Amino acid sequence: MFGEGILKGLAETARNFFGSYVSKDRLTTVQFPEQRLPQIEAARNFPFLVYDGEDWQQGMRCVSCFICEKECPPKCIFIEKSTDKKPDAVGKPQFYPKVFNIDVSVCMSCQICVEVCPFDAIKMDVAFEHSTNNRFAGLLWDKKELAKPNEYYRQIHPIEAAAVDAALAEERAKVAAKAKAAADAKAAAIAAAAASTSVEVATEK
Amino acid sequence: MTVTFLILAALTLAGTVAAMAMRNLIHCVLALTLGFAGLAALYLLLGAQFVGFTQVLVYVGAVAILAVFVIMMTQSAGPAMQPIFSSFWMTGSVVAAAVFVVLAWAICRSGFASQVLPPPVEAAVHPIGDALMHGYVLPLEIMGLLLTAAMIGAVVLAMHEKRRTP
Amino acid sequence: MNPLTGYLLLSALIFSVGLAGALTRRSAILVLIGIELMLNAANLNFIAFWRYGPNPAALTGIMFAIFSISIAAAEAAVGLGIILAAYRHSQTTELDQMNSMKG
Amino acid sequence: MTLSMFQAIDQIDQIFVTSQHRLVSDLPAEFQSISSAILSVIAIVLVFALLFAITTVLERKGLGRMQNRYGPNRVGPCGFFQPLADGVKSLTKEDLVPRTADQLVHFLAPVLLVMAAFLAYAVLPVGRNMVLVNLNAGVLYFFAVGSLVELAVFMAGWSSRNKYSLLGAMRAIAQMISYEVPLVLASIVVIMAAGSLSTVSIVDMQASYTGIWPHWFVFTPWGFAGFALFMIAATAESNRSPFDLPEGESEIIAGYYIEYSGFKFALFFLGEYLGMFATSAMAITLFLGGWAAPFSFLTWIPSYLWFFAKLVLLILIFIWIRGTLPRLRMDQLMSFAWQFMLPMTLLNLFVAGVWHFMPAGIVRWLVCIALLVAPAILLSRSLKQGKKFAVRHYRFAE
Amino acid sequence: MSTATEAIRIIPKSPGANDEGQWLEVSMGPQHPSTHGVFRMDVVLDGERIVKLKPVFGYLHRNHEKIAENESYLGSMPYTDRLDYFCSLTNNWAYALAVEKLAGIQVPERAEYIRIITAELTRFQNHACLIGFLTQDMGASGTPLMYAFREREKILDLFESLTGARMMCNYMRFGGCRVDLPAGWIEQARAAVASFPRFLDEFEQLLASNEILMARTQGVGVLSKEFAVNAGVSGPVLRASGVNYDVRKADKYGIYDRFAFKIPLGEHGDTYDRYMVRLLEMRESLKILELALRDIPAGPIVDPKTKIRGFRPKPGEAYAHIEAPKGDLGFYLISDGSSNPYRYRVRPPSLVNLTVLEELCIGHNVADVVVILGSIDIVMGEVDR
Repeated sequence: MFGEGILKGLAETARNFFGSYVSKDRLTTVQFPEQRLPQIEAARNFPFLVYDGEDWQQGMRCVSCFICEKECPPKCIFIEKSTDKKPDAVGKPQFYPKVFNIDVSVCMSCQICVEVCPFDAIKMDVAFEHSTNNRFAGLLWDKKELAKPNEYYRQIHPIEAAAVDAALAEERAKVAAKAKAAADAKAAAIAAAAASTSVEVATEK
Repeated sequence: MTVTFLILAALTLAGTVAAMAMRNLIHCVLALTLGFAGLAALYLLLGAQFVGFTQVLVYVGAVAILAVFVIMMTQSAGPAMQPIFSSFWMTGSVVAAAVFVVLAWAICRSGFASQVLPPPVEAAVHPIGDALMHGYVLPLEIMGLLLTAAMIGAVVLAMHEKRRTP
Repeated sequence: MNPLTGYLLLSALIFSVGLAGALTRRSAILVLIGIELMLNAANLNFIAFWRYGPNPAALTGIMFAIFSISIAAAEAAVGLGIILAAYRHSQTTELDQMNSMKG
Repeated sequence: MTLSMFQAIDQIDQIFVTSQHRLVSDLPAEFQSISSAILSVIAIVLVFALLFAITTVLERKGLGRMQNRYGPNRVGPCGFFQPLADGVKSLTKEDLVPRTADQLVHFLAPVLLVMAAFLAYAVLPVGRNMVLVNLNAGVLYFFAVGSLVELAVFMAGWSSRNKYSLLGAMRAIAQMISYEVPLVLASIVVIMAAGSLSTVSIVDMQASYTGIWPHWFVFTPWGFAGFALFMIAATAESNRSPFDLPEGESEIIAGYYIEYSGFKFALFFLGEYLGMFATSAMAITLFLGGWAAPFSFLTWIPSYLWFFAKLVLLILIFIWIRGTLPRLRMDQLMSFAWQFMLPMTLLNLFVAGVWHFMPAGIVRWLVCIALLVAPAILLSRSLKQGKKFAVRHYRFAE
Repeated sequence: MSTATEAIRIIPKSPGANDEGQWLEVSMGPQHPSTHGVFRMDVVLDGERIVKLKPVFGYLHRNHEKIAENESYLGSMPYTDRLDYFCSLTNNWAYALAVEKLAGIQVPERAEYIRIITAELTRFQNHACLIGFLTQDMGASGTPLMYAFREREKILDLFESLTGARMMCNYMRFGGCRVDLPAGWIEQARAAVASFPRFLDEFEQLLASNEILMARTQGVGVLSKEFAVNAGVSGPVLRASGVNYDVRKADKYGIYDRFAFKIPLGEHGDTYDRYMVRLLEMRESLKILELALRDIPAGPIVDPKTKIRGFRPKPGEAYAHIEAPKGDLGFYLISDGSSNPYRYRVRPPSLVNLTVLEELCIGHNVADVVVILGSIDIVMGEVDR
């Protein structure tokens, strides 16, 4: 009676001791800098701004609509709107952020900015090694530090990015079609006008 | 009169004097252990291994620790705020000095100083055990009785008194 | 001066230091320690006389020292017990404040 | 086997002894004994400090594996240079001393602890003819030196001026004193059987064989019981789990060395481990035949290797127990010491006497085992009295 | 004077009485290693025995409720993760349930299943870790804790692949869940759940019959049935005292009525019962998980009518509570029709369970305090809010 439970416990630790040499199931530690865990589609850390194409300023999808700034629970986003307009991801002329700052020392990686963004402009990054000596300025990221290309987005969240790309392409096609239709209509109108003038000329003749 | 003896004697004396003169009781006890250890070393020097180790075991391991416990329990650790010597310290030190003078005088006047010394001996453990079990068996038994009585007495003295309900 | 005299003088010194402490200190614990020191001085004498005495093989000095150490241990235990009990009564271990016989 | 082979084996066995003699023999006669002693002391300090370093790695790796972790594996091959890194770290750390601490005593405590721990090795025979001093009261010396540890612990706890460290020191002293009694009583059995207090002659008595079987004291009923009791008491003496209350992290944080940092902390660590090695080595000397080989046909392996093999085995058992058991409570610890350990060790003395006076044979074995086992069961029952604990069964609601 | 001497002072036992020594006032925490966070206990000791114990908390107070009243309804969701940071998914669920009640939102069936699966996984890992911490407080040098963490890792991996975060999941949404299960998740979860019984067996082998553990926990910190009910204690602590109350059975929120599971009940109400009840609850959770993972239907995961932006429920009030791993976790909301709640209130189980701490500890030793505190299972994030 006395000592039986202790002996059982000793047997158990011995089993684990030897088991840790043979069974991968027991020794689950990942030796971090050399080994890394496989990438997970849903993983999230801090937000970043997506841009299309080569130039990060031209291709920025953000239109500075202030929704994320308003919805951010810890209020870590700061945006200033530009005065001029540039074409956005789908080709419509829009404002763009003159200043877009995220204080990642305040950000709690909740993903709500991503959920509320209607333009698919802000997404969650997976990089996590951000330690720095400067805890104030070093953790206040501006537009340039936040901007990452769409290719990167496709790399870290392939499934989600594919869906976003498809939606955007559809949108872009729609806009393009609309623009084309508008252009066609315009051209037609011009042509019609030209035709009518020529007709007029003709009739005048 | 070897160098070893002089060093050990100085150490022992320093320990005992410090034990009697320091303000903080804990320091006193720590100095006292130094004195006891010095005495044990002197016993070893005299060839009495068994007594030397018993001295360390009993005095350093038990008496000093016991004293420390009592000091902690009576909260008298820490530097004393009042004078550490009693009002009749003068008389006391004069008496002690007188005793020393008399003893020293007696030692120097006696014939020991000119005595021829016997060859050094070692007190092995075996003869001591034999002696304890044969010649000194009655004192040993009485000692056992005394220690038991002392233990019971100490326990009774230190035990919590019965709670007196008002 | 031969070794025996040295030991005896040292023992006399320790004895007087212990006596001085026991007589002059106010703390009961230190008085007890002083008495222990006096006992130790006696022990040193026993051992020295055994070593330099005429018949070291008889072990008498050693026996005396052993019994003396045992008595000292018993004395320390009881003495410290008494100090504890006295402390419970008068909340002090200073001897000149333990002047009331009323428990 | 030829005679020359025996000689070669003997030479390997005695290689350290002969080389020490050779080193010393060139010196003038009056320096020989002191320099050979210094050589031995240096050897002891180096070897056991190295063993300490190895043990820290082994313990961390062993605990790690028991807990399904890797343990240290970054410094050097398989992490075996980790103690080097730890040493550098503890040397370069700031040595903080509390402002109100008793500076001198605070400094002396770890020094005294390590000194006391090293002193104990003077009488431990680590191999044939390999002992620093062969005192004829060797075992008594060992326990006398061991009692210095209590003083060092008290000095550390008191001088830090921290109530947690004082509490830890008081717990440690109470525990050490309580377990010193069974520790000494358990070893007295061997002293009775060997008729000597000298560690060397105790080992010599065990270093002979009947057939291939050795004459270790652990292979008798009282020897085995004594060994088990000695090891339990040694666990408590060296503050190891499950008796690690003095430094119980979850209760009094780190006990008496809470206010120590840097190298002084490392010294405490060293002292604790050296104490553990010393008591384990004493258990080996008393019960496990010291440096003697376990079988007569294995005597060709050098004696010091056997000693360290046994020591490492005991250390591994300590680590294993630490990885498994939770800690006892103070009152349980004390009642275990006084209500189980003390009666059992006293009974063991009696059993050893019975063994001595009964004729050899199976009856002697049976009587002695019965005399030990029945009271052990009764005593362990009585430990639980008043507070019956048992595995419970639970009811379920739908 | 050093801080330690200031933290401890000696007080006379009762005025006038001077023959029985003193009481000692010791401050345990807020930096004590086994107070489970920044928690302080002012302990008055008679020797080693506890005479008085005053829990002091608020070191982690961060205005959770007031912040929520200034956030949108959705914006409070990530904050609920941080209440009891061990069980973010059950916190999410309780809050989502309250909002759904307030706004009258229906939850699709698949979402209900996902919620139950995640909640039971949360319960499992919380209990496993709690037992690890409890034995750690008893001085078991971390071995049971590491075994628990090994299994928790599997569950956290599941959470990460589902929600993107290991602990701060922020997964539930009003009317369902945020994202659907990724491909292969169910199989992964099934494999994990199938491996857990072996872990529980090992755990029982390691500790349940250990004499030292029994000696340390049986008869320590006894909470009587009546007192538990009067103090409003809930969760495993209440059930260990023998009271059959589990919100999953009493309220049948979600779709818990579809699952057959039993509620383990203790008899003595001591620390050992609290420990064992949790161990048995883990086995029951596994039963629910097996059924839910088998039966989960296909379909939408969120009510499509619920708006993400500009969510404004009609004026009214609602209270919803669930059986969180630590006990009865409730959210009370008042809406005035605007986009943020007018009043937001949490009923944290840890806080309510903590109120019985003094009664459990009085008469026991200092070493028992950490064990009793560990067995109550508090998370300071929830106590202080």
